Amino acid sequence: MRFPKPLPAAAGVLLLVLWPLIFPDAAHIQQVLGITCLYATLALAWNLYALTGAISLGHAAFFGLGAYASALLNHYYHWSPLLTIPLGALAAVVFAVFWAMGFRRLRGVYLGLASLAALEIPKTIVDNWDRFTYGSMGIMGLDRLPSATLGGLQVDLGMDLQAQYYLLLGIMLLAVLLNLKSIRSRWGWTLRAIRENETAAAALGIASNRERAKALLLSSYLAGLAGALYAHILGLVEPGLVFNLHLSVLPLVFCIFGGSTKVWGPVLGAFILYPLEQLCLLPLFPMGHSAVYGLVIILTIFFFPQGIAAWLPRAPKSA
Amino acid sequence: MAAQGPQVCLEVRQIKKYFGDQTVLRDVSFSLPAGEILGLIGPNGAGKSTLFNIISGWQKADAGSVFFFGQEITSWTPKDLSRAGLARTFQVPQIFPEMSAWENVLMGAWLPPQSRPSFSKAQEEADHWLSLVGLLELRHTPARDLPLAQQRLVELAQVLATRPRLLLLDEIAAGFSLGAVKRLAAGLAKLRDQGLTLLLTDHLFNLLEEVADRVLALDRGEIIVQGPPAALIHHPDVVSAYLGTRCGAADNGEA
Amino acid sequence: MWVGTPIIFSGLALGSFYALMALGFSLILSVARVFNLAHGEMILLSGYLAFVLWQFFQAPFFWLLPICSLALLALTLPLHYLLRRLPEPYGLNSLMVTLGLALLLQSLLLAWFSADYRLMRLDWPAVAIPGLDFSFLSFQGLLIILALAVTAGVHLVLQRTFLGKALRATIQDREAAQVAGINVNQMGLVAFGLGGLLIGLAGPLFAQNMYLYPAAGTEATMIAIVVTIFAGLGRTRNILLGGWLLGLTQSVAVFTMGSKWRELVSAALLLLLLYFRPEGLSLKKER
Amino acid sequence: MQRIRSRPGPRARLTVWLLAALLCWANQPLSAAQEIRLGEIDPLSGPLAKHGQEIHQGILYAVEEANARGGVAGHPVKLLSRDDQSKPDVAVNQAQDLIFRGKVAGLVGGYVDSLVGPISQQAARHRVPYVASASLQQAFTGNKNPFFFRVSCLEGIVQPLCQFLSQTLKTKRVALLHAATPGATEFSDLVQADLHRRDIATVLQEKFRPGWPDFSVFLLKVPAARAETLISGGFYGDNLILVRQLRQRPLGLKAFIAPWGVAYQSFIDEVGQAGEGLFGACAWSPGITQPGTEKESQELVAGFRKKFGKDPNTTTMHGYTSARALLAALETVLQEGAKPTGEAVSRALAKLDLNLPMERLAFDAHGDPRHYQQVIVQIQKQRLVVVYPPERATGQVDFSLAAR
Repeated sequence: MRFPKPLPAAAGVLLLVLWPLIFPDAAHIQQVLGITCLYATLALAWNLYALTGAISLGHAAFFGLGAYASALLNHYYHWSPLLTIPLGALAAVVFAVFWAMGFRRLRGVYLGLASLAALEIPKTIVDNWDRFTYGSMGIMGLDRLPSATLGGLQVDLGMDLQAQYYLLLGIMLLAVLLNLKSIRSRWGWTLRAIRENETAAAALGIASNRERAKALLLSSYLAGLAGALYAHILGLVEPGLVFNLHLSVLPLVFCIFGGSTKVWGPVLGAFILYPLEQLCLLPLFPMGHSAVYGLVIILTIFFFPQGIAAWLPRAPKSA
Repeated sequence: MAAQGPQVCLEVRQIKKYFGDQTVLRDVSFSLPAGEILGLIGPNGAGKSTLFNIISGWQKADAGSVFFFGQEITSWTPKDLSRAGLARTFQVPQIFPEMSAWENVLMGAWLPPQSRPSFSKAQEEADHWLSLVGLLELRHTPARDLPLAQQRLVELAQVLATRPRLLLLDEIAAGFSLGAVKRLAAGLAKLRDQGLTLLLTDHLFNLLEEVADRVLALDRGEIIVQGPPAALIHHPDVVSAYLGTRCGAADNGEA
Repeated sequence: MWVGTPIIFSGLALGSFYALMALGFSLILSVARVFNLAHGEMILLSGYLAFVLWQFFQAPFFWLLPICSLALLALTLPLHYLLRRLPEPYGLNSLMVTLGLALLLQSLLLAWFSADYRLMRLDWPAVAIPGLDFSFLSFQGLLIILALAVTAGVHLVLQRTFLGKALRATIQDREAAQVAGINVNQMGLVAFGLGGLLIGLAGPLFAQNMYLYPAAGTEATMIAIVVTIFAGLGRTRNILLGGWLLGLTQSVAVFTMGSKWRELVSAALLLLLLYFRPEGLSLKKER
Repeated sequence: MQRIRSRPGPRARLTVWLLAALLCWANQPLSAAQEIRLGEIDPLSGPLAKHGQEIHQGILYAVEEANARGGVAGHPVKLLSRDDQSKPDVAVNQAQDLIFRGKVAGLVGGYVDSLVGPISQQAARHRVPYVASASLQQAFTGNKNPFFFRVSCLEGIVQPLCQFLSQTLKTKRVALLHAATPGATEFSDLVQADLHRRDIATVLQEKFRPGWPDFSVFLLKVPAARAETLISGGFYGDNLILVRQLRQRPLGLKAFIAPWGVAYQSFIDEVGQAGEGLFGACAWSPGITQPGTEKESQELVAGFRKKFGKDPNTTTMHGYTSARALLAALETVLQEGAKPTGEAVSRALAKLDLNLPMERLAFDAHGDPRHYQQVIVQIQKQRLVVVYPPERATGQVDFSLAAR
């Protein structure tokens, strides 16, 4: 079994927690890293499902459904985002149930392609249900994250970028914890067994479809949560934005870049690629940034075929 | 309930299987008392693997039924059969390629939902079974890097770790050296003495000769002879079945 | 005129266009196991080449097809050598590399050709069918004929030549093919070569049927992916059938339900197909 | 477990350090100088890049023009351009970056409402004036944001379009096709409502996703619905295909009119003969300019052609106009000797009254342009001819050319 050295991970987390206190003025970096945490959460959600060997191209559907459900609850009932976000994410889980039933027999490339097609279903419905979802117009003016009182301390999650950053960081760390549990537990090894050889897993009495569905439901809830947060951070939803294929590809890129099946892989991927693009490439090369981004991806894959996380110190195996 | 005489572990009744218009199994019936080692021989295409797949739930029979300790298990899924204590190995070993040999065996000890052992207990079990198949020194080697014969042993240790009551071994000794076959036979005999029931196929005869209590000879989907291995090995029908299929001679086919 | 005639014809032409966009993608995916996300950008590259040849050298359209095919062949072969150097996990790594390549190509196209929309404006005479009150554009006819011809060509190569047998063996079972002495890497090279020709062919057609702009590649890649799911891997004939099915469904959906349901209807059709035939349109299920 | 390649070599380590160094370096604040900085956020890549780049060129031209004149009240102006990749989170990131690190005096640009929205909220939060170049939706300026201004609005398109349809074309039945984006959807709904008030029936209203290769089946439904006029709320590329397929089969239409895409010289060049007789809408075009700005307009075209090797168009002009507004407000503030704070510049923007080639620019209390009004043009002999409103018309509608 693997017992990772906790030191680098702990140091990394500490760094993420402490830096805003040391550089309190760097609001734009808090902004970018906050969104990075959000996308890392999405990537971690994707990774949970990928642990069963499934490469999904449909996670934008969960993201979008979470965003829209939360937005609609907020718009029609004026509930606080603190309530609508966790509730709205359940819409993604409902979709995941259909997914788990419909795609039971699909594996590999076919599953990926089917999930890609599945994205169209919520997208087109939301886009065309004008009376309820406002269709292509989207919904603007959603409530921002409210201020909350924590132990006598007033934190404005909507306006104070630092507070928002800590909220998103916290949610990301929860997702990391969930990934950690799902990799280094009996269940995690069950998922790994399914991923490596489904026949052998079944021969050991593992109900692969059920375990895969469990992972998918967890994954969809996290992805929905990320979508719902996104809607309220930006204050708007629009079908083309939250059901965007780019949101399906992003977690894939972060996970493979960082190293899938490793707890910190998706986080590393997100924390390298997104800030690199947002803080360096876009300001430096307003026109050619995507060329550089593409080159970075290509070169990294050639140098780190197992993802960046493979570079992290790894503890020797103990028996 | 106290069993009178040996309990029947596996009973196969009138199994039929067709692929298109081709009959693969016709009315195959036999029963396997608990604690016995039953061998199954037959030339390629005799239907051994199909029979195995039907018993272990990987294929559906077109007719007939299978009973496991008195319970009908005819259309159970492999996963349910495994939970009930019916384990098998495959001709092409089904293991977890990225895991080490030891981790593979650990999966067998740790994951099966019916037992839910503690992790430390499962580790002990994994050590035990891996040493039983003699691969303890290769414990850290990724399974995919092992030679095929050793992959079979890993798979054997893995399914043994699930603590089955009946174990189906599909050509487990293929590619083994004579010494390895003898060691394996000794190990299997010991397992039988501990109460495990075994059903083995063998394309050749070497393992069955060593260890089987009784052997069924299958040809073109039918049991043609059964008896102790020593009696079967030179039985004219068995010999002609093997030779006939091998040479593909038409006159043998008509006989 | 029966109202269905132009709908069916439009659907067939559209479907043929889809199939021509997808052939190269499908071949590379099924033989070389490369999920080529830069597929659309490569089609665009070929399309822009055709545009330049047309604009500055007044090259006739039928010359553009072979020229662009060969040009893209010259591009995909080095790509194969590059991708072959990738270590495991090969599928995911090649996916990422082609994604990077897509971004790179998109930037290059933006830099070379600006973000403007380009159209290859050629006059395609209308063809009237005598006896029927129906006419169509000769380019639509060309799409259908080309799709049939190219599909037949690829089909013949796969079915009737020794190379094709080896290719099919590689598609069906890579490892078994390797055991049987087929050089799987060489088959990958062949697939990339054939794929390059097909992608090159698709370029001028794309430029003519749609319009060129640097971000259009994503659309083309999506078309290729969707048609490939319809068809199932490694079945050339089914690519055409899948394309036609998709094109016809979309045309009928637009006519009966309205443009806004086009995507939903095709997605639903696709999912139903996958539900009942997880391997795609193919009639025989592989065991 | 020793796996091959599981540990990267020194080259890989180097890559990581380089990445880290790049990150650290990027976080250095930009050095502050005497110059005035303007921030621009536009879709410079991706599907919207054409119009994003055009707006960018317009803004760039305005800034360089100002610098050539000696800057704004003596201060050189520097333009910091950013690509928003058509994603709102990126737009917000870049707005933040421009405000905090770039220390910009104001923001311009913005092509799509879902991106202009988040940028305007950043502008309000950090008290930086923002003049949006191409924002349309109405919902947008509903709640008062004293830092937000825009040089265009949907009314300025819908009004002349509907008046033209009822007064000049005298059409009774229209078919409406529009792209599934917020701006185009709102356009379609507004046109439908406005035409309804004028007793014009919308007999077919459909939307589609941009990038659709085949409109021929939709076009079959147009004569079936007995529509006389087809209004396309699609974008440039969609109209290219639509127009080509329109020519294949006579539909018995009185006119085809599209607010976006048609009124560009490049469009005319691309579609060639197929474009003859089409109607479009534009705010400005070389030769079509706000009365009294003819000379300025000509100079602008000449200068622009010299710099970019092509003519400016209506989109370019939206960028140019927004940048001009911001520069003018900055100049007012600086000439008064005040510090160019967000509040001061916004107050100056609110009081602005400029006669620019594209429009007479003055903002109302919501930051909307008071006088933004597009003209209806028809393509005649490969040229854009203004046919509506009458006071700006440069030619007559050619009805025979329009009918198809």
